[in-house]
Amino acid sequence: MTGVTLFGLAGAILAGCGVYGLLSAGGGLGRILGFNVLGGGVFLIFGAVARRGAAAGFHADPVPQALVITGIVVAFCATALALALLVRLREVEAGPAPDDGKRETER
Amino acid sequence: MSLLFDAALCLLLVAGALGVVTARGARRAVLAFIGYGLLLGLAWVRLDGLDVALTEIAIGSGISGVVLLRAVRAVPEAPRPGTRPLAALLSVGVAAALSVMVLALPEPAPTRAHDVAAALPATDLGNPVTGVLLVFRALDTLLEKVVLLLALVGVWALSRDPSWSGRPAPLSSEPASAPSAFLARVLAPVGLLVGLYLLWVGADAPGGAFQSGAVLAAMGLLLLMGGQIRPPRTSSPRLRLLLLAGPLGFLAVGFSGWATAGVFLGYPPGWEKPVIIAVEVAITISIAVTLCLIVLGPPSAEEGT
Amino acid sequence: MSALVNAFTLLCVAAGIAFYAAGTLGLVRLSDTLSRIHALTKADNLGLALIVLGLLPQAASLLDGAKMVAVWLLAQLASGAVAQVMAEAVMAEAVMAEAVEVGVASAPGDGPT
Amino acid sequence: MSALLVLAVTVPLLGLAPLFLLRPGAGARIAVAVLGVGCAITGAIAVQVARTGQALHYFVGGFPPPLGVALRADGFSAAMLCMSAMVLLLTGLFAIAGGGGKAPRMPAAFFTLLLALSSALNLAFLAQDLFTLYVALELLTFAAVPLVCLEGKAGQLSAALTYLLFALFGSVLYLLGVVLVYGLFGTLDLALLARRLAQAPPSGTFIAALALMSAGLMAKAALFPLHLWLPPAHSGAPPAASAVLSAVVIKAPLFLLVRLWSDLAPLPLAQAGAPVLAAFGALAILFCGVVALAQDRLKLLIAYSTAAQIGYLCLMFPLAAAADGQWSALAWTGGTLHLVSHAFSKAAMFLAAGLIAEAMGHDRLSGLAGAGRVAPVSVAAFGIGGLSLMGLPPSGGFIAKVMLLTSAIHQDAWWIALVILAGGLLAGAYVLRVVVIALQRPEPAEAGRVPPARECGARAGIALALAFAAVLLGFLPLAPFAFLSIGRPLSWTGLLP
Repeated sequence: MTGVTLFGLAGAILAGCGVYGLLSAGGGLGRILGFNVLGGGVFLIFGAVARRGAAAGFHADPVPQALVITGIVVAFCATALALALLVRLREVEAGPAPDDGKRETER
Repeated sequence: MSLLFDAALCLLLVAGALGVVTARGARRAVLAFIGYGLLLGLAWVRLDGLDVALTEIAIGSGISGVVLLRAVRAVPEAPRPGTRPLAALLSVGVAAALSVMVLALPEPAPTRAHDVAAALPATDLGNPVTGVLLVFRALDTLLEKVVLLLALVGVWALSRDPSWSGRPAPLSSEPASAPSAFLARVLAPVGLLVGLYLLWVGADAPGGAFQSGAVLAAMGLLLLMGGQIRPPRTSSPRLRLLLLAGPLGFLAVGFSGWATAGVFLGYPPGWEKPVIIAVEVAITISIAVTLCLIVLGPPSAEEGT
Repeated sequence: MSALVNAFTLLCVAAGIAFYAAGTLGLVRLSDTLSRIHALTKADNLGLALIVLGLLPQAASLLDGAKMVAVWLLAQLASGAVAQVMAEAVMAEAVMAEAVEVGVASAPGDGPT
Repeated sequence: MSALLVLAVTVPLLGLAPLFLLRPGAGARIAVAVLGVGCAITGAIAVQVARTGQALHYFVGGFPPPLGVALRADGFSAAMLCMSAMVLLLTGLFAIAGGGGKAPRMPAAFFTLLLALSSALNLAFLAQDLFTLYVALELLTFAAVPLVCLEGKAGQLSAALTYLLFALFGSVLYLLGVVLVYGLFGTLDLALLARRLAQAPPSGTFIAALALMSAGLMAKAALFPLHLWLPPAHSGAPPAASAVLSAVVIKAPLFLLVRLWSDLAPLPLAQAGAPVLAAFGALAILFCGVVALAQDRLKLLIAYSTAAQIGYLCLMFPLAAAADGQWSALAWTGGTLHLVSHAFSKAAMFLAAGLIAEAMGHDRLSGLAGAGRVAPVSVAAFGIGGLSLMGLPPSGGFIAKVMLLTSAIHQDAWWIALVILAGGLLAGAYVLRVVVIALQRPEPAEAGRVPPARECGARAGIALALAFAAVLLGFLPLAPFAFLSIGRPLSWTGLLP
């Protein structure tokens, strides 16, 4: 077994962990973290695919690596938006201030 | 020897992931996740993906970590229910099935490395990953800038009505503590230099717009935490120009490709590298500003304050 | 000569790792946050210094060596300042907790830890 | 190489600049003008496809696949492009006519998201690369989710969060499939992959990858077991947002589902997988139809109806994959026509429901008696749009369902025929329920409670126009098949009629 396969298998297991996090989370934050762990596993499998494709003087196939960079940024955007929604939802649920903007008091 | 190191790293990764999804309490889970991101970055180094490693550590672990920590403060910790046997069973099934598929991948592995190697010299770039991101698959990169911008619009749209065009809440207490102000004053210039270096070197070596943008965003956050700068008003035209510089600058270069190279997103022959670096500068600025503002969250101060 | 250099590297790096292990042990075993910060910063700074020192003779070029020293300096700066910031937060929280106890201030909904 | 394809994706993005830099009112007017230009571009694409009888294509940056990314418009894409561009333009006009609502962020944020939707949808209909399609789906999600919670109420925020989590789960599944496909073939271009797949029977890994991508798309399209996010999200959003979400946003993942199973999967695999998809579709039609009938809120009813109507497209899969000559071709045309006519009728119904709720002050069905007097044009738009859902003539929905039904009967797929009929009855029941209540005389005791609010003529007119568009589709001759099959691989539908 080579190191590359090892990372591929680790990616598979990380994806499994992420699925568990998604399914067993108690709240939104846990699900968001589970999604990120799952995403990390998927990207790692792609990394193993890229490393296996080393050729033409490159240590790895650059196409999957570029795709993963795009993927990481998209995953960050998703995380940030989901967290912002979660925080705002808690504020609206907890705050006595009406959310239709008639009378707002800032902390 | 290196196989041993890889195996240990993989075990740590799995332990980290398990730590994230089974942690008691949201804060612990987030801290475990930041560690998990750093380990993932190391794994990418071992997989010869230095560009990815930098991105993972800067964005996947670093800036994501800041956003997560800020969210943990605002969201009460939901109790994690005990172990779910069914979920665990399903997850083991997923991991096993994926493992089988990973082991069944074809040999020799298909690769695009030859195509990239053949086409890269024409672009005058030395870093194949930058070549793929900015030349061969530039459409993906361009639209991903729009995704980043949309995420910011989505975050801003969560503001309360009166604060729609106000400022995000400051990151620092008033006044900022002496050590964080010191750190901001000393580290920010160094970080700025590192960010610019990453951008410059990205054409030929690992680095590039994303990594540089993330480092610059981190420096911006440092300055905000140290109370050296104030969060900008979201309606400021200058700020909005900075946000648009990347996506629309890239788009403009894409359109000019019709005139100079006869094809959308083509680069003018002989001028590929300078134009590519100009595009990278524009998108780095937008990435840095957008990431910073996403971390700051929706505007909260009322207009006029 | 090279054997001597290698021995030096091995010794320094091993000592550095030992410091890291000690710092981590402190992080896990010590009870209050301030002592944890203390253990971690002290031990890690020394550990990193020893590892950098050990690796310096192995550097392929002067530039590589300079980069390693720069990494060490930056880590010193960051960990020192961050330790201060964290300690301040801990103190502020302790003051706040005391105030809550005697009923001066109301507890914040989301205080830092 | 047709530059129109690039323009369809990029021109909407140009409209972002005025929205960011000018006053919201001016930005919004420019945004609507840009949507109009988008309509013209997609129209030009359709004309060019019809005139040349061939698919248009474009290699971005001049790099053909597998290294670069290809855009391609065949008849099916062109039909979807035109449909979504028209719906987006009309909803944009509707939003402008309404003055943008109370919230200050409404004009600026709404039109930013609408333009991004336009770009994302066009990319989803045109891109030939599985990863570019992933980016398109993400762009779509990031534009659609904030639309749900523009008014910032707790219910909307929680619906938006659920939507986002479902969509993200779908993205990861889809991406996992893409990763496996790249690991197997080293390319992500649909045409190249189809060629490779035709050479050898698909491996287990490929089948798993296809299943993962399909499951991801199902989560994003809200197909039956994964539909839970749709009703709260689509019913809670502001009317103009609901209309685009229900009419066009979920169509992109459905379109890609068709692409994967018709263009990518080899025929035997498509035939094996189609009954599974159809079974989900049948359950969606029956289950969500019954739930829609039980709703007391008008917008929730329409949202459940969307979850049900998605099922019809899935019924198409086994009929079209049977390679049964003209009957398969008929099913294929019917399924596509259903996608298009549902978009128009559903947009009309959501806009009309918004206007009715505005005029009556609420959207509880039990209190809608007399709505027909207060908002006659809106109720008419709702009813005419509903014709298509029920499958009554004259309407696009009628023609589509007749095509599917005919194909099912000729292929002896009786269960599919029965589901189509039962779904029509359910739709008839819930649409007529609303219309009958709305046309009732308000009860004397409640007469004083009917507010004197007048419906906005311009906006009601737009809703009516969309409803009539759905009806007009019913008058199309049987020509659409010829157009829809331009540039399609012939493997799926066997012989052309």
